[in-house]
Amino acid sequence: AYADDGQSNKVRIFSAGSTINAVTDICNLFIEKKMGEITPSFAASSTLAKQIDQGAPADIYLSANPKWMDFLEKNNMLEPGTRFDLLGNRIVLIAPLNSTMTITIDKGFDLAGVLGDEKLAMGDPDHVPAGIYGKQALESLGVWDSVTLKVARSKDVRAALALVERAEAPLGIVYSTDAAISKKVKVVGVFPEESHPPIIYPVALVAGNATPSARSFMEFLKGEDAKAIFEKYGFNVR
Amino acid sequence: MDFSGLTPLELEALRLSLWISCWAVAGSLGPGILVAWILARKNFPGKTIVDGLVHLPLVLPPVVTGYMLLLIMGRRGMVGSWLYELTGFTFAFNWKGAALASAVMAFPLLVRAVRLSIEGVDQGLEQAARTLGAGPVDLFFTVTLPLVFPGILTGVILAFARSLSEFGATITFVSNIPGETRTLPIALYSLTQMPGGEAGAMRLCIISVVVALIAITSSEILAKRMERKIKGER
Amino acid sequence: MDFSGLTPLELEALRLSLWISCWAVAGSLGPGILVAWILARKNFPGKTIVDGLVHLPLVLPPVVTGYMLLLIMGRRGMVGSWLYELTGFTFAFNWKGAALASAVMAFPLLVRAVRLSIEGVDQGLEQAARTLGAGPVDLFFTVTLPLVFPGILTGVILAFARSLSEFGATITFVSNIPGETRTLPIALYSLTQMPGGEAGAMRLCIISVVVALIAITSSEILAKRMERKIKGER
Amino acid sequence: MTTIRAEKKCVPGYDHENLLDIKLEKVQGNFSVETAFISGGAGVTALFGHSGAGKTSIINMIAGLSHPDSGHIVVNNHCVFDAEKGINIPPEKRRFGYVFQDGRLFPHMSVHANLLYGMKRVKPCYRYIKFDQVVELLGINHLLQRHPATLSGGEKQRVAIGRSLLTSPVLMLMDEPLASLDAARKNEVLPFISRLAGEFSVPILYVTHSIDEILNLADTVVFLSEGKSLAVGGVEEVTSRKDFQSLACCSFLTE
Amino acid sequence: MTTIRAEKKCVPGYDHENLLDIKLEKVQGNFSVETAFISGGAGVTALFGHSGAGKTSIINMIAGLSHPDSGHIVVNNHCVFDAEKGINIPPEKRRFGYVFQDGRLFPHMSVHANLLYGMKRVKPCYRYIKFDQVVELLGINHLLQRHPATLSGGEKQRVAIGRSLLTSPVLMLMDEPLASLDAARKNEVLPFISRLAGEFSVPILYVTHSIDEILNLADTVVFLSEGKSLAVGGVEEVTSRKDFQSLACCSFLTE
Ligand SMILES: Nc1ncnc2c1ncn2[C@@H]1O[C@H](COP(=O)(O)OP(=O)(O)OP(=O)(O)O)[C@@H](O)[C@H]1O
Ligand SMILES: Nc1ncnc2c1ncn2[C@@H]1O[C@H](COP(=O)(O)OP(=O)(O)OP(=O)(O)O)[C@@H](O)[C@H]1O
Ligand SMILES: [Mg+2]
Ligand SMILES: [Mg+2]
Repeated sequence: AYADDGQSNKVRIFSAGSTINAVTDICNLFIEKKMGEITPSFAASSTLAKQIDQGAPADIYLSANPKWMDFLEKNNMLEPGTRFDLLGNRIVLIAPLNSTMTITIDKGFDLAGVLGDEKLAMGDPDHVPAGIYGKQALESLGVWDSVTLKVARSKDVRAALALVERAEAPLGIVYSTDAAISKKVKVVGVFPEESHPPIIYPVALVAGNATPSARSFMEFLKGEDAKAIFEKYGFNVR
Repeated sequence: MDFSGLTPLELEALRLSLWISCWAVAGSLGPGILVAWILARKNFPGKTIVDGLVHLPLVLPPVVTGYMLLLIMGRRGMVGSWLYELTGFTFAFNWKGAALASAVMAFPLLVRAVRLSIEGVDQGLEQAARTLGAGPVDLFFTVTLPLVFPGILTGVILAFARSLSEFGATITFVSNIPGETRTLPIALYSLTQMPGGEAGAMRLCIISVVVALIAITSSEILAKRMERKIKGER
Repeated sequence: MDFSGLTPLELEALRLSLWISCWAVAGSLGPGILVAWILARKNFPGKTIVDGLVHLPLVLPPVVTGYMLLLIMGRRGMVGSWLYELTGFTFAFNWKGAALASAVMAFPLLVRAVRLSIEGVDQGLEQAARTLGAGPVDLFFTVTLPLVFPGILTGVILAFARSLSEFGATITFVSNIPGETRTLPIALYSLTQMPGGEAGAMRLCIISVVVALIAITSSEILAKRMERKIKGER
Repeated sequence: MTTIRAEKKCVPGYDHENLLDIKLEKVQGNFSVETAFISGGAGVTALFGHSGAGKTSIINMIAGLSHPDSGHIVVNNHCVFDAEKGINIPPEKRRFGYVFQDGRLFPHMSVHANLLYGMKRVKPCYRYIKFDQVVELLGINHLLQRHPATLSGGEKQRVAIGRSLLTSPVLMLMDEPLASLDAARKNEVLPFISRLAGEFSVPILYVTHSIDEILNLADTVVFLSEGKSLAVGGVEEVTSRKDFQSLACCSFLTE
Repeated sequence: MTTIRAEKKCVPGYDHENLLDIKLEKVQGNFSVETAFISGGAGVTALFGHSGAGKTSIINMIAGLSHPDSGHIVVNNHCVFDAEKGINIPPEKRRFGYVFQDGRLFPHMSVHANLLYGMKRVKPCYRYIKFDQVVELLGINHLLQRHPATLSGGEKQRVAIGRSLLTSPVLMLMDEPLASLDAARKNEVLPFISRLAGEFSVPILYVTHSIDEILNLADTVVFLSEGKSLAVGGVEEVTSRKDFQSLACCSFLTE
């Protein structure tokens, strides 16, 4: 019943979990416009990268993290010259909607004091991209050391968001894209862009799969229609 | 269940989940019973290693098991590449791979339940069968296996339920591919990654629970019926 | 095991994992046996619902179970907030929460194994105990429970192994907090998500496997010893 | 021969008229039990009937292991079951000793622990049977540390007899207790049972297929067929019946 | 009485001298079996001894269910076990019928399926016992559709006898097969067993505690004590021994 149709001219895009809304909409639009067939798969950037490395039938890889793109590039799994920094994002400090906390993000701000006994929810700074950026931002602001022990490290940004939505954690660090859509949290501060390396979502064609239909979807991703959708969900299109 | 209320996406995930779980259970049942019997009855050097291997998928985080499957059974994997060249068959990124991942994850549960039952079989009955002319294999199918039925049923239910919820190993091994490997838990994951996906996620949860309840209830009814048959009419 | 070769991080994760798994198993053993007995022996309206509830953590993806735990037992959760106000006790973001998540995930395995064993107990022996003056509770502890020992052992091993690998529910419920909830699987997961983390992940894998092997082997030895005692010296 | 020391000052709530008043009705599958018998005075009541006549079924009901659809069970003027009055004392409160047809030793306990199981659950002041005495009578001293799995058929049976005797019961139910014992052992156990009934006024309900045992042991005989009691009465009275003889006589053995 | 139709043209590999030549040694825990007996000619060999003497242990070894440490087992000049020559035919190939002391009916099969289990595994040309005949002899026709769990003790025993008879065995091993049958049924089954030995030259090894059964059935008696055979010989010879009588006699019953 479920044939392995990896050979058909359907384009497969492996895309980071945090892009799920936008990429799903773009794919639907692409299909609606009868420009081709496309199937998106969403999982953690790391999972997808490893799968592509093991020969997964992906044509396009959209990563939330340049590191995993580097990993594939190093293993010669990318079609040379197709890598492109597609999106940008921001990280923000959020709190539950009914929170009365006020806080200004600047050098050495008293995050630890505000947290008290409670936790700061963020993606695991060891591997979740949003967490890595968050840690870098806090470090450059000089407050990381005072809060390391108060960090609840989540499996992904969504889990961190859920902790703040549930008010289990009074503060959290997530992408502005996540904060924009959740109705249960508010943004209490945006981290200065210079406090962390630019947040970049690179995209590339997978080596050997640069079919015309894949290339045309690549172009579509860079086009105006896609841009509108990305921006609707809070991404910066670069 | 009222299928009419389900969206096409939900229906597809449900159908895939059932299809994959059934294959996972069906495929692991035979080997599971065999391994359970060997572990229950035989003593041989290296038994601990076999025992440990069987438990491995239970002990390691699913993501690790999935990654190992990718390394071994993927299209570039040690066994997978060889299998693909020889037969053109591959587990990579299709429903068969999802079934394999489910089967591997559920295997220890199946084996343990069946083994527990086999260890409880009265060997006096097996001796009786031998004096009645049944050889070891004959006896296994006509005496041991029927007596172990409750254990097999428990094993099947555990394995089926475990398959229904299998996520980590599956998504790591065969990714999240709509129509191929996007089972209920993986569709659920996709929804939880989407802000505002809660309602949809809830629906998928309920679907999973209903499916599991149906499976559990029918297994209970089956078990009752068998027991009544064995223990007399009333 | 040679502990000297482990890094402090590995040692900490190992210690936490063992601590949490032991608490999870110890805490769920009593309720697990009770529920298994009820499901094996009693018929009451709503039995299917209890049965289904017990299986729930097996049927739903672990992340969902973790999220439900958050909703119910978190500090702002339905039960959790109430518990916190009354006693100051909370499961949120500490090892107790991790133990709770492990216990919940392992519960169906424990219950099923014990139940299977209880269903196999010869009720003639229980009748004999009653004619000898033992009431239902007395009889349960002196006859049923010892006879069910193999099932309990299987249940404990399954639950312990499951706890050792518990990841999804734990990280969702209590996050990854070094020294509190960063167990072996959570540390392992972090490493697998880092480019170049393979070597460290491999080491943690091996540690988990060794721990599980030790647990399984000792349970086998214990089971053998009990069996020899019951079935005679040779 | 061992002696039985009397110590029964406080046997509970029963007055020792040794009356067995039994009336039972029960349908099991397509077999139905419908029996009633009264045996007054002390002594051994033998239950006799063909294989499948319902002897074990009746004993199970008296022990409280299965419940009659209607009827009553009165032992020593103490009612333990009455369907109409809604009386149903649970088996563990009845203090009836039961030697099962199929042994039922606890496999996870040593012989010693099996023997003590019931004894420990009886208040010391109610005990009138001594441990050493039973062990000697049954010749199971050398088995005390063993587990049941490796015992021989007869050894198991002896331990089962010992286990139920040691509860110092107020009624003994014995379902073919001596079937696999050798004659020498039987000759030691039978007088003991006889004296149990005589000296301690413990009524005994005894299932047997052996005409010899009936003739030598029984005071009353209940003759069962197909779940119904065909005859109840003294030994001579019942054993002289034609139908009894055709079932019990030994035409081949004595031909 | 039912008749046995002879149909044994092709009983395999045995020449019918009906010789039982048994020599066994085995240590089990702190009990050791050390026995040897030859019983020539057709007929019933009775194994007699106190409870725990080792009768069941011996029969298990002959059936192939446990292995002697040394010795040999020759039936009808066909060697099924020889420790020195390394011969050990598995139980399912020995074609010995075994009536166990403890029944061992298959609980998951109806009585009918239990009876057919062994029969189906014997080539039709080897069968000399007919299904209907056995069912009638044992009076179990009305039980055929039932499952063993609800059978009475004697009913189970009869089914077990039928099940092993229907394998049309070349040697019958019977461990107290009639212990819980009533005399009337015994009187039907005993002559059948007798004729099995006589007409079909099937040697029978028969464990019993009943002196009556020995006197009427046995051709040879093996008198066991503590695992050793104290005496082997004709019925009169063995039964006249002092030690035999002290074990088998019925002092209480005949006092
Ligand atoms: N659930 C049941 N359904 C049908 N028949 C039953 C059921 N339970 C018992 N019987 C029948 O009831 C009858 C009486 O059984 P019981 O065990 O009381 O006999 P018994 O007199 O003890 O016989 P024995 O001397 O052989 O032990 C038997 O024929 C048995 O088959
Ligand atoms: N594993 C063992 N360890 C110690 N003793 C054992 C073991 N197995 C059997 N025995 C002993 O061997 C003896 C012989 O047992 P067996 O069953 O052969 O006796 P039997 O002659 O059939 O007696 P019965 O007439 O009571 O059935 C018994 O005393 C038994 O306790
Ligand atoms: Mg009976
Ligand atoms: Mg024996």
